[in-house]
Parts: sequence; C-alpha cells; structure tokens
Amino acid sequence: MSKLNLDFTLAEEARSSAKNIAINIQEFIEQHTTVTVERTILRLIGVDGVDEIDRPLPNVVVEKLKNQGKLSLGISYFMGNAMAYTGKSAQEIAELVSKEELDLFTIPTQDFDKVQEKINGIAIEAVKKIKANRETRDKYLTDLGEGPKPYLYVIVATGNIYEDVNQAKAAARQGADIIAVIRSTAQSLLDYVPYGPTTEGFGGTFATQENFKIMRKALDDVGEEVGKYIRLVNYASGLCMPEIAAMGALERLDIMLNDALYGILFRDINMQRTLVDQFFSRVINGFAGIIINTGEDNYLTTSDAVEEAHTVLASQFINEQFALLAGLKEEQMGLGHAFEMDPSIENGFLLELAQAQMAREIFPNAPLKYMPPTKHKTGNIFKGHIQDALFNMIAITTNQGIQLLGMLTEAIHTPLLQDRALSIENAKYVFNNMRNLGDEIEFKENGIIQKRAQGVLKEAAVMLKNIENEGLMETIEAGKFAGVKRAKTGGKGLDGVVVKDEMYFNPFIELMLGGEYRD
Amino acid sequence: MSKLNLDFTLAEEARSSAKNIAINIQEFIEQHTTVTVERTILRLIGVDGVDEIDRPLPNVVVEKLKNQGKLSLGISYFMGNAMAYTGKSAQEIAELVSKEELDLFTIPTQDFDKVQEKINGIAIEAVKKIKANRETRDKYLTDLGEGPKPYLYVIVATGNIYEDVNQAKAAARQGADIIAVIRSTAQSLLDYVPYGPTTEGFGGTFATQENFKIMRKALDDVGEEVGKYIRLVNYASGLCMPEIAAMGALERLDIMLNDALYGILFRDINMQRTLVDQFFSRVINGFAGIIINTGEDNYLTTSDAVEEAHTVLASQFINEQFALLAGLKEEQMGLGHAFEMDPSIENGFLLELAQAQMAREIFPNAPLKYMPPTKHKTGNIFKGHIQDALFNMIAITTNQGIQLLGMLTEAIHTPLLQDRALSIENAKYVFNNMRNLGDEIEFKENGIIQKRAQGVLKEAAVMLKNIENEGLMETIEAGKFAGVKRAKTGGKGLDGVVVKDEMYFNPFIELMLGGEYRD
Amino acid sequence: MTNVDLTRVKPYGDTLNDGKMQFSFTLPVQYCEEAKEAGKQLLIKMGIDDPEIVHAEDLGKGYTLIVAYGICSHTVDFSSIEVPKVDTDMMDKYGVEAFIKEHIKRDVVIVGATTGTDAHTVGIDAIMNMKGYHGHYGLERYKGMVAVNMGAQVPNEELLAKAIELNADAIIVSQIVTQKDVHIPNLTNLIELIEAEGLRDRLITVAGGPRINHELAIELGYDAGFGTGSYAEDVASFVVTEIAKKNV
Amino acid sequence: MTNVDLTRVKPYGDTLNDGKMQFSFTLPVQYCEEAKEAGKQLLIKMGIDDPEIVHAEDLGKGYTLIVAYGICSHTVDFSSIEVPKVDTDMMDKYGVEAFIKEHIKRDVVIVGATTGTDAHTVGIDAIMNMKGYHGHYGLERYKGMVAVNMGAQVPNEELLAKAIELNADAIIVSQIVTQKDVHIPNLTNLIELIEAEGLRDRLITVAGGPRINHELAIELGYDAGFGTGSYAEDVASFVVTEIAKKNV
Ligand code: B12
Ligand code: B12
Ligand SMILES: Cc1ncc(COP(=O)(O)O)c(C=O)c1O
Ligand SMILES: Cc1ncc(COP(=O)(O)O)c(C=O)c1O
Repeated sequence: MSKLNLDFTLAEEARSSAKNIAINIQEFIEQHTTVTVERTILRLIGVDGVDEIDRPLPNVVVEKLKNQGKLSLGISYFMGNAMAYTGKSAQEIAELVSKEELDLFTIPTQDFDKVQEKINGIAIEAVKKIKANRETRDKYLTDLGEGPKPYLYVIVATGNIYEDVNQAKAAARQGADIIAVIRSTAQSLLDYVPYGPTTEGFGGTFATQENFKIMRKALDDVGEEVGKYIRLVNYASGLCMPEIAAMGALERLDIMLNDALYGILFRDINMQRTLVDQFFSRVINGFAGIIINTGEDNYLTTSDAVEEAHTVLASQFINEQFALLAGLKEEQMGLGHAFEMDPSIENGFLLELAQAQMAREIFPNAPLKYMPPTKHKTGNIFKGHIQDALFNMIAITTNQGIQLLGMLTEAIHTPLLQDRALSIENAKYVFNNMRNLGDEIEFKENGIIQKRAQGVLKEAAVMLKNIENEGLMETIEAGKFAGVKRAKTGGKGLDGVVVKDEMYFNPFIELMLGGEYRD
Repeated sequence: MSKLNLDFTLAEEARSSAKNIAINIQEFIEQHTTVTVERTILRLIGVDGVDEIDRPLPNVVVEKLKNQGKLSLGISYFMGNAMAYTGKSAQEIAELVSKEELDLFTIPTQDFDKVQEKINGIAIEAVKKIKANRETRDKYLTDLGEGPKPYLYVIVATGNIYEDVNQAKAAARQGADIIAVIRSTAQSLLDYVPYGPTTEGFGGTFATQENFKIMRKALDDVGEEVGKYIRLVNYASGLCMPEIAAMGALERLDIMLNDALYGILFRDINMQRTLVDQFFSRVINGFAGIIINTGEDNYLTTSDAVEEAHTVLASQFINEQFALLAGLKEEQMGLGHAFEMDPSIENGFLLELAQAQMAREIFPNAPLKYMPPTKHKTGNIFKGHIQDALFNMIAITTNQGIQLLGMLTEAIHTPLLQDRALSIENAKYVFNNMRNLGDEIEFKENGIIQKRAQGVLKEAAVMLKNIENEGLMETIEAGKFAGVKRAKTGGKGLDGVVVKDEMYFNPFIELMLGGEYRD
Repeated sequence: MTNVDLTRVKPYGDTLNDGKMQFSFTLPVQYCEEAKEAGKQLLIKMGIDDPEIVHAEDLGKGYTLIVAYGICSHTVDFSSIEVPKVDTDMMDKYGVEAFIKEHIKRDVVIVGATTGTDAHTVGIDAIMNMKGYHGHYGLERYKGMVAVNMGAQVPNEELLAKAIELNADAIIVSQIVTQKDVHIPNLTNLIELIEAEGLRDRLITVAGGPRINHELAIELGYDAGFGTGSYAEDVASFVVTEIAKKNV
Repeated sequence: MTNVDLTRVKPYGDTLNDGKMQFSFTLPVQYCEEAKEAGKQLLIKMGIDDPEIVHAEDLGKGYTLIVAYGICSHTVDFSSIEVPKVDTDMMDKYGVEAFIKEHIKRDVVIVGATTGTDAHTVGIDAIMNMKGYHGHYGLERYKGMVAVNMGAQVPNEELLAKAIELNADAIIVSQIVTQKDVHIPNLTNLIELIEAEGLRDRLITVAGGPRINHELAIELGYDAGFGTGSYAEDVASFVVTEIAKKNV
C-alpha cells in the first residue's frame, strides 16, 4: 500500500529501463579486466605485504604482467602456473617475483587443468575464510543483537587509526550502531592500497588492511561491552575498488561505500575502469554479506536538490540493477539519498518527506542510506543542530535503514568527539520521541507531498528511458548526473583497463556468484 | 471536520458543565468587590501618582474607604459625591485626601443622580480613551500589518526597563511579533502597583504604567522600522489584577496574562479575592481589545503532563466561560496549554501532537497560547534547542495562534540576547520549512494520536461534570488542579474582599460590557 | 597511543591535547568585519590560539553574535583536584527504614521548605512528597520518618520555628532561583538564625537545588548540599547517618 | 541608559558589560565532580569570572562534555580595529559589463580553479559557471569577459600555464579544505610560481573560500580574498576595477 499513491507500474517500467541499462554495461564489463581486479585476485589468494620501497606486492606483480602486455590473460593463470611449477604459495612467489628471483612469464608452462585446479583450490580456501567471517558476523548478530533501525551511523576522521579507535569506542558507548572510518582524501586516486597501520591521514585515515583489522577488533570489543554488534564501514570506490572490497571481506567489514558513478563524477576516475572494477568489488561485497552504500546523495551537493531529485532516483534504479547482477541481495543495497534542500525553502520539509518516503516505497527491502544536510550547513552550529533534527524526523517517519548522522559542525571541521555525541543524542531523542509517527500519519490525497513524489518518479522514469536509448556512458558524457560532464576516455585510470583474452579466467566470480559457498 | 475524530457532543457537554461552573462563581463575584477593584475605578477616572512616602494615591484613598468600613459602598459613590461637591477632578480630590485636606466621608451628601451623572461622565471619558487606543491598534494593524501566525512571542526580563527596551527592539528586528516584559517576581504579591520607570527588578521588570508607556513607545517605533505592529504583553494576574488591566488598557497593551487560577495555585492568592478581581480585569481587557492569556500551561510544570493533560483542557473550558461572561470574544481568548512531556517518553511527540490538535479543534477561534518545554529542559543547551524545534513543529502542524518561544537556556537563566535570537531563528526555520504540513497529513483512525485526544477529552468532561456538582472552589480545595491544594479562606488578600452594599455601583461594568462604546 | 597527562589536561577535540573549544557570545557592536576581529582578539586575550570565527550574525542594530572555535593554551592539573562530596553510604528507601529501626529507634523528624521569595515547589516536593520523583518515593512515605513540607516562599523564621516546634532532627531547604545570587544571602541568613538559637550542633542542615552542590553548601555552613537529579534516599541516607553519628 | 564604551567592549548577555559567554568543550577525563571542577579551573585561567558548569555529560569512558557560561573579564578596543577590505565599488553584472565596454574596451580574461588536492568545485562553479549561485549569474555569462573554469584538483602549474596561454588578466583560486591549514602552503606556492614567471605585477590574483577573507589573502600575497556568500559580481567588480587602475 502506497502512502504516496505512487504508480508502481511506472516504477516497474523505470526498473526495466534500468535493467537494460545495466545489462548493456555488463556486456562491456565482462569483456574487460583491470590492474586492480588482478591485484584483487592476488590479495584473495594470499598475496600481501610491500617491497623494500613500500610498493604493495600485488602492485609489483601486476605491474610486471602489464609491462609484459599480458594483463589481458589475467594473473590467475600465471600464478597458478607458477604455483604448480614451484609448489610454493602465492605469497612466496610474489616475494620472489618482487626480488626479481622468479619470472612468471619464463617458467615452464604447466598442464592447464592442473593450473586451474591449483588456483581454484586456493580460491576456495579464500572463499571459505570469507564465508567464515560472514558466519562470525551472523553469530555476533545472534548473540549480541543490534540496535533498532534506523541504525545510527557516524564517522571518525582523525587521520590516525589509534585516535580513530578512541573516537569510535566512545561513539559506540554513546549509542552509535555503525562506525565509518573516513578515508584520507587523496587515497581514492591512488592506484595502490597503502600498507600497515597508519597515523597520518588527511581529513581521514588511510584504508589499509591493518587499519581495518585494528578497528574491527576495537569494535568487537566495545560491542561486547555495550551489548550489541557494532558495524564497521569503509570506502571501496576509487581506483582500488575490488582490492579494498577484498580487504573488507577478509577483515569482516560490514558496509562498504561502493559506487562507480561516485568515482566518475566526483573523483574524475575513468568510467570504463571503474565500472569494470565495480562489478568485481560488488561480487566480493555481495558474497561477504557486506551491505554496499551507493553515492547518489552526492549529486545533491553539486546539483539543486529540488530540481535534480529525479537523478537520485534514476541512479538508485541503475545501482539496484548493477547490484543484482553482482549477486547482491536487496537487503544489502544501501542505496544513497539525502536531505539536501535549502533550509530556507517554504515547505521544503514536505518535499524532503516525499522524497524519503518515495525511496522507501520503491525499494522496500533495501536498507537505504540516508545522508544528512551538508551543503546548506553553515557555521551556525545551533541552526545546524536543528537541520539535523528535521532530517532525523524524516528518517524515523519514513522508516529509513541507515541514518548517517548529521553534525552541527558540518561546515566547519570533521567531527569532534562532542559533535558526534550531540549528534547521536539528537537522533536518539527524535527517534524515540517520534517512534511510530510514520504509522500514525497519512498524506493528503493529491497534496503537495503526494504530487511531489509522483512527479519525481515520472521524471526519473523518463530519464531512465532516455538513458536506455542513449547509453549510460553517453548520459554521463552529457553531464546529466550531478551537473558534471565526464568523457568516456577521460579521467584517471584508463590505462589500467584491457580487453580480456579468450583464455582469461578469474576463479572468484564463479565461486562467489553461485555454487556451494553462497548461503 | 475533526482530524482526531473527536466527539463534539461530548465537547459540548463539557462546555455546558463549564458554563454552569462559571455562572455559579459569577453569582459570587457579583456580590463582592475588592480593594483593587475600587483602586481600578480610581485609576480609570484619572487618579495616579504617589504620596510623599511613595504610596500610590489609589491605595491611599481606598485604604481610607476600607478603614472606614465603607468599602462595600464602593469608591464611585464617594468620589462622585466629592467631585459634585468640590467641582474638582478625581486626581485633585485624591491628592487632597492623601494630604488629609479633604475627608470623603464627611463632606455633604449631594444629589445621587448628580453624583452618578458626574462619575458616569468621567467614566465615559475614560472609556473613550481606551476605545481610542483600540482604534489606534486597529489602525496600526491595517497600516503596518502583522506577522503570520503562529505569532513569535518572546520575553524580556532584565529587570531594567531601559535594558528591556534594547532587548525588545533587537528581538523585533530579529523577527519577534510579540514582546512580553516579564514582571519582577515579588510583584504579584504586592497589593499595590509600583509607580514610575524602574530599573531594579528581580528576574523581571516591575509592571508600572510608566514602564508600559516606555515599552509601548519603543515597540511602536521599532514596529514602524520593521514594518509590522509589535504586540506588547504584561501580567495582570496577582493581587492587582484589574488595576494592571486598566493600566494596560490605558497604555495600549495588546495581550495580558490574566488568570485567577494561576494566582490561586501558583502564588497562593486567596481564591475569593482573585476571582472577583479577575472579572473586572477581564471586562477591561475585553473592552480594550486585549487578548488574555490564561495559565493552564503552568499546571504541567508541577503535575505530570501525560497524566494531567485533562486538567488543562478542563481549565480551558472554564476559562472560556469566565471570559465570555466578562465580554471577551473568542478571538481574545489566548487559552494556555503547553509542550511539557518528558522528552524521554517513547512516542511522546505523538501525545503532544494529539493534545495541541485537540485544543485547536475544541477552541477553533481562540488564539491559543502555546507554551514551550520548560520543566524538562536541562543545562544541555544543544538538546534544549531541539526540544524547542519539536515544539515549534507541533505549533505549525496544529496551527497554534501564539507561540511562546522556548529558550535553549531555559534551565539556566532568563534569556540572553543571543538565546532569544537563536530561538526566533529556530521558529522561523521550522515554521517556514513545514508551513503546510498540517494541511498535508491526516491521522490514522483509532491510532495513538486519535485515541489519546479522545481519552483526554473524555477525562476532562468527567472532571468538569464533577466540578459542576462539587463547585469550583471545592475542587481547588481538593487539589485537583496542578496537584496544589488551596483553602477557600487561605492565601493572600482575603481581607481586601467585601460583600457589596445595595447602593454599590461601578460605572465601568455597564459601559464596557454593553452599550455604545463597544465595537 | 599517547596517554592523558593528568597533571596537564587540555580540552579534547579529536586528537589528544588539541585543545579544541567552542564559544558563543554577543558583542554590543554593529555587525561587520571589525566585530569578528574583535571577537578574535577577545579570544586571544583569553589564551585561545588560532581562534576561528565560524559564524557571525547581525542580531539587530548594534549587536553581533559570534560563534567560534579555538585552541585552549591553558592546562589544568586534574590530579590535584579534590571536590568535597557527601561521603555517606547511600541506601535505598528500605535501607534507610531499616537503618532507622536498628540504629535510631525513634521517628526521625525532617522539616523542609523552599525559602525566601522563591516560589518553586517542584524540587522540594520531589524530595519530600509521598509521590516522589522518577519512581523514587518521597520522605513522607518513609516508615520511621516524619517529614513536613512547608511549601514555597516560606520565611526562614517560620521554617526554623516549625523545626523547633517539632523538635526536628533536620532542616532541608530548596533554592531554585539563583539570579543575581539571591540564594546566597537567604541561605546564609537561615544558618545565622539557627546559630542565634544555639541549634547549630543539634540540627542537621541540608540545602538543595539545581545550582547547589555539596561544596557550596559546606561553604555556606550547611552539612550537605544536593544538586540536580537528587532523590529522597540521598538526603535520607545522609540525615539518618548523621543522626546515628551524633548519637554515638 | 548607558552607552557602549567602544574602547572597552565586552560580551553582552542581557545587560551592558555583563560579559556573558557560552562555552562547550570535552575534557579527556572520566565524568565526575572533579571533571566539572577542572572545567571551572580552565575557564578561570582564561580570565572567566564566575564560571558555571551548566551541563556535564559522560561521553564514554574517559571523556566528559562540559557546557558552561561565565563572565569574560577581558575587553577589546573596538575603536582601534581596522580590517583591510576590498575597497572597490561593487557593481552588478550590467555595471561590470558597461564598465568593461567603457573603460577596458576589450575582453577581460579570467582563469579559475580549485587547486591542489582540493576536490570541491561548488564554490568556484558558483562564481564562474553560467548558472551562478542564488540567482547571481556566473562570470561565464558576462559580456566582455572570457572566463575559463578548470575545475578541481588542478595543480598550480597547470593553472598558471593556462593563464599564460590565454594571456589572462586574472587568476582566481578556490580553497575549501583548510584542515591542518593545507590551503596555506598551496596558495603560497601559486604566488611563488607567478613571481618566478615575473607575472606578479601583470596578473591579478584572487583567492576565495569559506575560510578565506581579504586580510588573509593579502597576507599571502594575493590582491583580494572573498569568503562565504560571495557572488560573481564581487570578484568581477574587483578585477575590472584593478585592470582599469593598471591601465591608467
Ligand atoms: C516550573 C518552573 C516554574 C513554575 C514553578 C511552579 C512550582 N510550584 O514550583 C512557575 C511557572 C510558577 C515558575 C515561576 C517563576 N520562575 Co521558574 N522555572 C520553572 C522551571 C521550568 C522548572 C523547575 C522545576 O520544577 N524543575 C524540576 C525539579 C524536579 O528540579 P529541581 O528544582 O532542580 O529539583 C531537583 C534538584 O535540584 C534537587 N533539589 C531541589 N531542591 C532540593 C532541596 C533539597 C533539600 C534537596 C536534598 C534536593 C533538592 O532535587 C530535585 C529532584 O532531583 C525552571 C526551568 C528549568 N527547567 O529548570 C524555571 C526557573 C527555575 N524559573 C525561573 C524564574 C526566573 C522564575 C520567575 C522568577 C519568573 C518571573 N519573573 O516571574 C517565576 C517566579 C518564581 C519565584 N518567585 O520563585 C528561572 C530561574 C533563573 C535562575 N537561575 O535564577 C528558571 C531557571 C527559568 C529561566 N530560565 O528563567 N517557574
Ligand atoms: C559538497 C561537499 C563535498 C562534495 C564536493 C563536491 C564538489 N564537486 O564540490 C564531496 C562529497 C565530493 C566532498 C568530499 C570531501 N569533503 Co567536502 N564538503 C562539502 C560541503 C558539504 C559543502 C561545500 C559546498 O559546496 N558549499 C557550497 C559553496 C557554494 O560554498 P563555498 O564553497 O563556501 O563557496 C562560496 C564562497 O566560499 C566563495 N568562494 C569559494 N571559492 C571561491 C573562489 C573565488 C575566486 C571566489 C571569489 C569566491 C569563492 O564563493 C562561493 C559562493 O558564495 C562542505 C560542508 C559545508 N557545508 O561547507 C564539506 C567540507 C568542505 N568537506 C570536507 C572534507 C574534509 C571533505 C573530504 C576531504 C572528506 C574525505 N576525507 O573524504 C572529501 C574530499 C574532498 C577533497 N579532496 O577536497 C570538510 C572540510 C574541512 C575543512 N575545514 O578542511 C567540510 C567542511 C565538511 C566537514 N565538516 O568535514 N565534499
Ligand atoms: C559511494 C561513495 N564512495 C566513496 C566516497 C568517498 O570517497 P573518497 O574517499 O574519494 O572521498 C563517497 C563519499 O562520501 C561515496 O559516497
Ligand atoms: C496566567 C499567568 N499570570 C501570571 C504569570 C506570572 O505571574 P508572576 O508575575 O506572579 O510570576 C503567569 C506565569 O507565567 C501566568 O501564566
């Protein structure tokens, strides 16, 4: 039953356009691989560590592959071959390669079936390990339980993983359900993942496997203390999408920001590159039971939230289809949207309410990620606190899934401990005091709220129809999302993309997408 | 049409009980007069100023009347007699009396008709002057206009009328529609009204005629500047209810806090005294086009807002009937209610919403005075600011008339300039951003909100039925309002009450309640 | 990971010893760039490094609101701070009742009021009335206790007279209004009256209210002080323990 | 009625010179009475009289939030404060266009970007793009003006190269991220590059962003700085006026 009197036939039409759009891109994706996809395979089969000049071993190895012009064959074959030949582990081989003591391309070719068997065997180990993490998470959720929805999601962003731990633990004690460690700003443009614990990030902390481990441990500890499972978030999107997804799977992250469109529009990453990367990263996230968060909310930080609301919805439809193709369940689709209208708009609250309710009705099983006011925050922290209260109000009224809490100091600095605490208090107060407001109110037929939602859906459907005809990449080239134009061959990372050879194989796709290890 | 599915037959039953309750008390009222009623007559016919030891002349004269045991005859007769005999003005006579140069009781008795004519003539002058004030207000409202409802009502409370003026003007510039000058705390228990401009109040500024004049002028000035009429509020309730009402009428105040029940319960003023005083004060307020504010909101500062909500409604019904008997129009009935539930209550917001909507539907034409959270404010100003935002939200959703703005520092100090400014900003933001929310939402049939309102109405109707049977004074004696017990013969000011003589007359009742000077 | 140096504690924003503080205040000058600069200079005089005016707003002719953040250059020696506290073992209602039965063996008499011009009764009622507060019963409901609540705006003289009349063990006073420090002379006056009557040693005296704390109460000559969030059992535990001590 | 003494300005609460200020901060110590006392002592060290801790809250093991009010004992001499300001007469879009036509008589070329690692484009877009901001058209739409917006994360070298290539009159730079003062070295570096090219006198340089103001920009060697709430016409007016001055 729709509170908004939405035309669900129209929604299904939009969905079907989105499906075609995604399938179209999926064809392209399946023809390509990228440097980070190959590095991810290495990471999953156990390659880790850095060389003497701090280059991650996966990079060292894949670099050689690329320089040899053999990227299109994929690393799986060469690694499998080397393992079959040497009997050594992937890590040992990578180390030898990095020390120039072994050349993957000159060692004798082994029996192809044996090579595949070898690599599959190790891949299965990896997949089992990830499955075990998924089970550990489930066990925690059963034993400790979790907070009620909307989950309270806060960020830590000190740049120092140890200081982040202090902040995160304090936040959990204050009532947070989800902690996101914001990533150092330059990282999404790095074509490698830094290594080890780090203490000097900028506006955030580097996403490294060790940092993931440190924070996971801290949150498990504080979770025991406060009696609920505390979810950990980090960011996949960027030039290392699948690698970071793999690290997240190995270290039991729970949520990952994962959206190629975000990278394209807001980080000027090449679209071919990141769409290919996105697929593998989502397959990994999906298999690991990780919820993805998409970045539609960001559109409204550059475009006008009233005028461009339909682009958010259109993008959600597309992201849903990409997610389905990567094996993600609806319950794992934290589609992004945001409360970003100018607070001085008369009846702006009604429009926000319409938008949030609409997203809820169109994606009923998705744990929507609802982003707080940011663009229209000012240095007036008192007003900012109320902007956040209105945002919280809409979240509880429309039953959102993941509430990324707004900070009264949004326009000033990354959150201080007390900003976060006040913000959690704000949400807890509003959620509790208005708990069932959503169940209690209905919207006037053909009123401002209903009409707004209906109008946005219509616009999104039209937009999707156009994209279906013109192609997604072409739409982005035309600047239809977030008012940002990106060329198909522009941006960072294109040189890391190649068309796959016939012989190419990636053992993880099959293992993770289907088969016995899926739950 | 009721959004709450209220049983309006029940509401009418409750109203009829209230009417009987009021009529019952009205009988008592009409048999009595009090020292302040008589002083009020003197003030209205022009007696003002103080003697050499700062006693107001109205007090000096009425004191003599009382000491002579002649209070029951009323001052009108003696003044009229003296004026007819001496040909002097009331002021001149009062001065002579105060200097012991004239004895009102020993001068020759004049023809009764001439006495009445004399006093009526001057009373008509007074009434005309007040009518002129009413017309000035109307002209301002036509020429300058006023802010949209709910009006933003803020207090100033520096204790110094000149500092108050600074604060009030700044508030008007910030967007306030109504300025209340909080009265120095000891004043309601004084059986006289201080004189002249004052600069040393405690937690508020003394209500004096000169202070009224100073603030009126300031608000007229700033009103011209900001392009809307700024309303001025002061407090009548207390031992000088009708006198202050008269001063308010003479100095063109727009709203007066006027509630005998408040005085009884919260200031321990004798009930007989203040009920009699209330009648005359309301007649004056009514004639002067002044909106009264009643004090039901206060009940919830001592009693629990969830459990005792019906006492607020019951009292509103009674106050409505008292007001009607005193000639007040519905448009002048600023019946009080409040947002005072513990913020930690789950779904507390829904209960507040029900209460506010109910008041709106039961008193559709009254400019309800909606009081902010106070009791459950803490030193956490950030949380306090959100409590106020929720309160503002209910006001705009339920279409309240007069919004007494909450202060984030309520639990700390009387408002600083910036507290008030933030508070106005809070209300303006919420009112604008949610302007038509009330028109857009409906409440679920038999949901928490509807049931709550229906339940409160039922309880109020039962309570009123009981009061109708037992009597209002008896109900107060039993502690049914605000959990406070007050004896019929207890409290302050009883010795100022007498039964009227047959010959008693007060020219103003007739002039103000009926006749040609009413509009 | 660095640990807090408790002898040199600084405000904490998101990194130890970053000194971050938030400020808001109004300057009685016209809104302009110079007003912001004045705000900065004021903060610098306070020992705030790198003050940032993050918001400034015209509050109507001649007033400017400033919201600022900055870095506090001062530190405090937390390790040397000692705040006097009520050091009674706190009991619940039943504990207090049992204590009276066992150690005092007679009714304990407590007289209370909000005194002076203060008309706020909710605080004293929360402590004394049957019903209590937040599910904590008030003193009137305690077995073995006679609790007399005289209400508000009670002159000190009347309160003391009642205590003498009832031969009370304790006088408990509520003070809510503290503007212009009005509570100080009023509380002081009561102690002086009690001393004048020679009852200082016999009567237990307790003050309470949102701006009262134990330290202040002691300073003013009271035996104990209770602030926001106190319940009947807190003052009851203190009073009965003190009585028992005196009996020893 | 007393008037403000502009040589000794104090914060204003509700009475002139009452000095009232609001504070909030977190101390990295366990929530307890001593934490509040530490908060008080810190405020006293800052020259705050009668500090009142109106709220204290446990923010999780080892952290205490303090909200306080107090009385500032310092004053500032407002009368002597002078803040450098852009002293151009501000024109609107049509005024600027007319000015170019009349006084410059050729196209004015402006190159802009958000530089360094900063990826925020909204600010520079607000100034430069057609659409503009809050109903104020951007520079691209100005007749007689060639405005080139290079976007974000532009290295200083590239920006300067483009300016040289187009023989630009002005370079305008946006800096939004200011954490750990990252904007300072970046802005300084651009000026150094310009000086190295010997273009300092020819090129008009302007910086903008929420934490930029004219004073800071001047300090860093720019000709002007624009903060929050700036519009295209502000920077346009400044640039064309400067060009005209140079031509004289
Ligand atoms: C309710 C209320 C009223 C009601 C009082 C009704 C009544 N019968 O009590 C009414 C509406 C009548 C009222 C009037 C006024 N009030 Co008033 N009021 C409040 C309010 C909203 C709540 C106080 C309250 O009931 N708190 C709940 C109780 C349970 O908490 P508590 O009092 O702190 O008590 C607890 C502890 O402190 C402690 N405790 C208290 N007393 C004692 C005693 C002992 C022995 C012990 C052991 C413990 C103890 O235990 C209690 C339970 O935990 C406060 C604002 C606020 N949110 O605090 C303003 C407030 C106290 N009022 C204020 C003022 C100024 C006034 C007036 C003077 C305004 C005026 N000019 O008219 C008047 C006059 C009152 C007077 N002469 O005293 C100011 C005081 C400012 C200051 N710091 O001095 C406040 C802070 C509001 C404000 N910001 O202006 N008020
Ligand atoms: C939108 C936004 C984003 C978007 C940017 C999209 C885009 N393409 O621009 C996204 C989501 C991508 C983003 C990312 C990040 N952001 Co950001 N972001 C914001 C946000 C919410 C709004 C900024 C904005 O657009 N304001 C609206 C414009 C119109 O205002 P303005 O920029 O001030 O511009 C006006 C004036 O300043 C002036 N002006 C500006 N430039 C110029 C230039 C000239 C020449 C002139 C004359 C005038 C002028 O005129 C403009 C119009 O009046 C702010 C918070 C906030 N409310 O301010 C955070 C904020 C700026 N971001 C912040 C951070 C830390 C980041 C990240 C580093 C986080 C991370 N670790 O990933 C990343 C990385 C960005 C990077 N490398 O730079 C911090 C910066 C903290 C600080 N003080 O340094 C802020 C304050 C949020 C916070 N509290 O943490 N962000
Ligand atoms: C989907 C998505 N990915 C990643 C990010 C962050 O990316 P970066 O680390 O590049 O700032 C965001 C923005 O918050 C996002 O929405
Ligand atoms: C109806 C009414 N009258 C008067 C007052 C104030 O009275 P006093 O001046 O006695 O504090 C109030 C309380 O705010 C009130 O509600």
